[in-house]
Amino acid sequence: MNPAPGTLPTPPVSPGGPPLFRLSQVTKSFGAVRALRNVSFELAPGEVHALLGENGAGKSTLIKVITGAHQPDGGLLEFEGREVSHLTPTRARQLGIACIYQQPALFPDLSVAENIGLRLEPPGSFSRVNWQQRHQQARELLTRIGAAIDPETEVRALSMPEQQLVEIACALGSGAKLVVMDEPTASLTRTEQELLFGVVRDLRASGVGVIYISHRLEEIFALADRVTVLRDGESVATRSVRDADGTSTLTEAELIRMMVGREVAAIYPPRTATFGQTVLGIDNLSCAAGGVREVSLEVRAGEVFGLAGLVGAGRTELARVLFGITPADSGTIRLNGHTIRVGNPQEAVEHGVAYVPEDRRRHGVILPLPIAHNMTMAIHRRFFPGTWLRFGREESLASEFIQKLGIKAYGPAAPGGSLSGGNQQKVSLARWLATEPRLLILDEPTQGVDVGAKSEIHKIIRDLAAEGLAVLMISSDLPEVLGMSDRIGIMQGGRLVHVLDGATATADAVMTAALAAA
Amino acid sequence: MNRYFRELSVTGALVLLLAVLAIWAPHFYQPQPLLSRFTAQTPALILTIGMTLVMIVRQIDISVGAQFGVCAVVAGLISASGAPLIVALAAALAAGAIMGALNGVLIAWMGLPSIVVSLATMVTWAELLRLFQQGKFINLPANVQWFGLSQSAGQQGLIFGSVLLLAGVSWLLKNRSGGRHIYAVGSDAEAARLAGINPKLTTFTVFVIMGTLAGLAAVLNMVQSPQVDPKCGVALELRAIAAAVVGGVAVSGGRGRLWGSFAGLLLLATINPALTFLHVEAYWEKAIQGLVILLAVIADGLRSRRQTS
Amino acid sequence: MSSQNSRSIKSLLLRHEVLLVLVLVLEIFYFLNNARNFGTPDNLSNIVRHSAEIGLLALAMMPVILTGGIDLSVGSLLGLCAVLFGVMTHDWHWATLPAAFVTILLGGLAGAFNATLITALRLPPLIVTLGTYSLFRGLAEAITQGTKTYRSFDPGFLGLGEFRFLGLPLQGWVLGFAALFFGILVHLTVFGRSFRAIGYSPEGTRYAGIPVLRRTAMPYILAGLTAAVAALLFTARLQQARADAGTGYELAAITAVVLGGTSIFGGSGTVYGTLTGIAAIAILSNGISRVPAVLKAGIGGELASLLTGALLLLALAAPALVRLLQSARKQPTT
Amino acid sequence: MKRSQFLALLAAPAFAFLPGCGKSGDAASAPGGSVEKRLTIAFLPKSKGNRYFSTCEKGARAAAEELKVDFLFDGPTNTDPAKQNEIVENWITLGVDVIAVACENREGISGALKKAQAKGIKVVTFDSDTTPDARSFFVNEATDEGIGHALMDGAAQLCGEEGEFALICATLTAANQNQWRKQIEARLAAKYPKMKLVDSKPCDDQKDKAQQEATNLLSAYPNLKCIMAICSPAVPGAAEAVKQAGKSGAVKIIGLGLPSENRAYVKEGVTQSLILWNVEDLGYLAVQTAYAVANGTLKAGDKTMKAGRLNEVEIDGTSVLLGKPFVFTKDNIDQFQF
Repeated sequence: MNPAPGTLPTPPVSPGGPPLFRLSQVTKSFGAVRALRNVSFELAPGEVHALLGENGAGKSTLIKVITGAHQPDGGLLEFEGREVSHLTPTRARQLGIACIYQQPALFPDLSVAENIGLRLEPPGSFSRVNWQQRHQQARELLTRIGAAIDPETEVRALSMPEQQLVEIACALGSGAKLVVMDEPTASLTRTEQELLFGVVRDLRASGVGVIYISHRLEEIFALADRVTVLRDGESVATRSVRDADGTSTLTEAELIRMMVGREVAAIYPPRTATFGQTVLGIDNLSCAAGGVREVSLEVRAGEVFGLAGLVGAGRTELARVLFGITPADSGTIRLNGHTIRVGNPQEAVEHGVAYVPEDRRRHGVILPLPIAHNMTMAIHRRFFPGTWLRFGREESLASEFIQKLGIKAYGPAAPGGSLSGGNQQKVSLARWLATEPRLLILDEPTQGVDVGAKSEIHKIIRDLAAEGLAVLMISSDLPEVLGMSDRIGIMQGGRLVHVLDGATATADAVMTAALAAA
Repeated sequence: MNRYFRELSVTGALVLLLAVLAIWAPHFYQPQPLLSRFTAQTPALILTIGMTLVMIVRQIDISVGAQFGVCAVVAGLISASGAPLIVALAAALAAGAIMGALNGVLIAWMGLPSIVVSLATMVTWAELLRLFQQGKFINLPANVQWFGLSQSAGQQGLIFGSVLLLAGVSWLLKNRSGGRHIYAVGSDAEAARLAGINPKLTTFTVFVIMGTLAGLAAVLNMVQSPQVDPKCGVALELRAIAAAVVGGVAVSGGRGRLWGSFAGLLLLATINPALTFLHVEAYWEKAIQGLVILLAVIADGLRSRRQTS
Repeated sequence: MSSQNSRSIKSLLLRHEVLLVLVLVLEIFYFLNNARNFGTPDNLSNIVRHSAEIGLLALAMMPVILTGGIDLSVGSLLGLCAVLFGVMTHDWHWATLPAAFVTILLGGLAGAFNATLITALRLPPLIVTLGTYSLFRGLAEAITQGTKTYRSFDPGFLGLGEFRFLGLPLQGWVLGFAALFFGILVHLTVFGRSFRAIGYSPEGTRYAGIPVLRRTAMPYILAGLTAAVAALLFTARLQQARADAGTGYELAAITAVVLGGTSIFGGSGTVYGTLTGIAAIAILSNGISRVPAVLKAGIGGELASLLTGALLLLALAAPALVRLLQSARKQPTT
Repeated sequence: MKRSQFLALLAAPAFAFLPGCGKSGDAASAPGGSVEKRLTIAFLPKSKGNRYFSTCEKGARAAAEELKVDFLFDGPTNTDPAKQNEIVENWITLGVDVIAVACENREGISGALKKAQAKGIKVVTFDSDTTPDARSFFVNEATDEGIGHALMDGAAQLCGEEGEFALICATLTAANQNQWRKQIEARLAAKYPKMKLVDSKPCDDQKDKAQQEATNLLSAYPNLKCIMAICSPAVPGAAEAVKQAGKSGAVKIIGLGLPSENRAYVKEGVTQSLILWNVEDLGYLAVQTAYAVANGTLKAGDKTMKAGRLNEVEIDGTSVLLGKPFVFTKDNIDQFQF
């Protein structure tokens, strides 16, 4: 499995000729913060080049420089051997640079066909809009990537992964010579991931250069030819993933060490063995609007119950039912043996249910508010008796959580938006820990979180379980589900179809269950 | 059907009102007064076209009434001095474009909220106009009215011209990339930027178009009578906004169609004569206008609520 | 840390409210020197009395805007409440006190009507209150058939229009009380905290288990109650109730709130900023009409409006200009 | 106000925010600065930016010039009914000698005017009166009753004392318009049983709106014989509607309006009867009266007063009479320029 670490970088696998794209000594600062320092980077045609780095390492800034969204302060950009002096999004598009953003950059009020059209058609204010061609083009592209989406649907009616597929279709159709993919799999399930990988391989085969960003190392090993690691705004190293005969020249451990600058020994904390009483029990829970069908399960105190499945299988939807955002139509929810009614989030909170949502920036943290305010939001009634705010008390609570969870912020008054993704996630977690819940529902707790913060969050989850909390963890990150769960439930089409033992389950078993025909 | 719910329901309401009039007040349909009534709405129609664009691009402009007044006085003074109508028209369009551009610079390039910016520019234009003109009517030379044509030719020309403009802008909005850019920017400005559209330029352009249309509307209003009343623009912005809202243009941007606004304007503009014809006292008018606006949005709200649950 | 501190001091100096207080001081200084009889106690009490109704509406508008909403109907509601009060005291011969009480209640009810449409049906506040702006005024006109004016109220009630306590007119006390109430509500209670959170992100607030709909409804109901109180003050001051009371006050109130530094998009703003905004406008319009050159030209009213508009634009543009200057070097990090 | 003052306004903001710099320049007119104290007359119209009152202002300024008094002019720029009261109260604290006011709101403003009187400020009213105890004299161009009767009698004469007529007013809430409507209706009920007022429509003081309302009235009431327009923009609006409907002469128009706005229609015979007094003289006389009251030359009980270019003016009780309103016709309208 692991080749000897002695083998050193082989030359790039590019099939000769000049690089498609080259960045030399690029620097970019925001005020006093230097986001990029002398970054150099090279992409050959027909190459999949992965960009790796912790959050805040400068990846997003680098992408924005490449797509023309940001102007670098210094350095040189070359495309097909020619210098590009002033790159704008329009110019980038003309050159043949396309990008799939982490958060789909689509127009919610417009149809899928139009979204694709606006991305692909040449800019200009008075060119004709050919609707027939737009629809046809959209249909073709969506068929090519295997997505069953009607081009006339408004994008606001699509799910997150469907939107991501539209993004991919845009990139595919752009005829671009360079495609940037910024964590394209963040919200995708395995099937959609496979669709995406197919697209990446197609692009590569047709000579397109792909810059691929992901936190999931296994994807990098599956797809990338070379990998460049960024750390603190600098390019640390560029390495080939495989040598000429296809044997791996890199290990995960190496990559992680390059990213964090230290060894991360054990990624997942050890499981505890003892569980308490049943905390959450649900019987035949259904919600037509949310697409949850007759789900029954139990979670015990001290247990981490992982929920795996494809996106759209009903996992987040189940969480939303339990938290009262889309209340259940039928079935019962028991908490510590008592049947409870959860008609809205307030009731859920009162009963001791906590939900750390998937979409951190929209639902998890209110970005402009200080983190202290964010942390007390769910405990207004209990923490501020008689509705009077108590600032001192609030600040000390926040400081306590900052310390306990290792949140990197300049203080309780720092706005949530000033924090990195992982730290925002910890703030979101702190808000719910402050409620002293009995049941903690985590929805994709480490999505878009860098490796260092990820293992910290894992440790926190494990500690909480050890303190007797029942944890229901939804994750699309298979290693995470396998590494963290005491039991793993697999959902499909709104039903809970399988429950596996966490210690013995394998990736194959989980995926087989998730993909099995209903 | 579903997609055009709002436009169709407003059109339905209009048809219903017209049917009520046909039964209880058939003389509503005398051709000449009908033509005059329609002609009188052409300036508001032109403003509604602009307001629809402004709202699609996710902004609002409450200074259009004041812009309209300024343009009317500019065009009036130039016409009164004996210059040909085309000069007056050009001056009004230019004045409108300049005022629109000022809004555009403040809103698009400085990123200031349009409701507050246009509130401030509304006050500015209205007060300057009052100080300058002191409410004095401008008497126009005889050849200005109806462009020097006969009354019916002038009225038909105005109606034909403004409906043609509506259709033209509607077509451009649907079939020219610039039109789609307006929707795109209103739907998500950042996504538009990433797709190579310049949201600032688009927003700016829409405000310039709005101002220019205010100038055009002022001239179309001017040619309908031999005098210019400097107060002619007061509260016109509310009518244009209400028409767009009733016609289904979303204040959240990115959604709406011109023919919806057109139906909305016709509905609102029919209420007033309908009251006269049905012998309802004038003091009910505002309450009924308010009810129509509320009913239109309530219907929408109930519908979207039923869809989500 | 130290760079953070220096930045926060700089940002404090650039804070909207601080700049506005400077403008206010400048205004006062200028008018004391140049405006005739500006600083006399009688005139100061005029300023307070004349800005009371708009001030009340602005204070009530502030939390509405803080939640990211807007209420265009408050001016019309003032008119409707004044008329209703007239109907109760004159047509129904009610005593002043119960009539006032019921008027305030009805104001709250009208606010609740706005709130219901906005929260239960999730309709945009701008549109809903544009509708009720027309509806409330229309009802006031329909009740009075447009023409009726209610006069000769109870002398005790009318006396309130001129009543002073400790040298401060009644309007000042009401305004002060309202400022205190809204200040406490917005800054010291969980309600204000919720308004702010809702203004920034209604969905995010819902996910924190805060009853978003109920919290969003509250400012509209308070705005309705406040509009009714303003209607009573207005009636006492003008000694009559008519359907056109409060015409245009909604825009004046919004102007004061925005000038006071509350973001029209919601989330940020302070009640003392709003109070400063009210004062800046009231003092400007009072003082400018006392400057000899303006008096001579007879353009006090127009100039007051123009300068208010200019001040509003300037206040908005100042941070944007600073940002524009800085943006060459500094952009928001992702 | 003249254009030159408009330019002065444009310069005003430049010094408005420079503390102190306006001081030396204005020292001459500052209170107490001059050796001999000049009388200050404050002149308050119902609204600003309105042709009627800017014509009034012209006459008033002429009188102020003649009498060598300081003349202050301000008024509401919007439809806020509280604005006049506020201006009066501000003038009280500003320290003026006389206030001449055209009351928008008869009872509403009386409180503020009484306050002024209590501070020793003389009050005269013009155009429309307040309650008699709140002023010394009323410069009376025409009483509500007089206007109402003149309009109604005129309309009856035009229609041959029978048939339908409609009315267009400024707004439904405007106080003086309502007074007139009341008088018109009273006269109608008392004297013209065969006539019928079919509808009253507001035009928001806008000519174009009046034109639309008139168009509707003409087709909704095919038997309409007369339109009565009781605010000045409504007269040319109604006339244009009648003309466009091809009903010139068939549907008569009577109204209160300015000659300058109606000249063409009166000459063409679209508008039959246009009633108004000499507005410029009204402003002139108001200032003359104010001056006389402040000087003490005009006292209660006087039967006449000297009023500059108007010579001897009659006084009836506390009403200073401007003289009869004009009825403008084809023949005389060219003599009037306001």
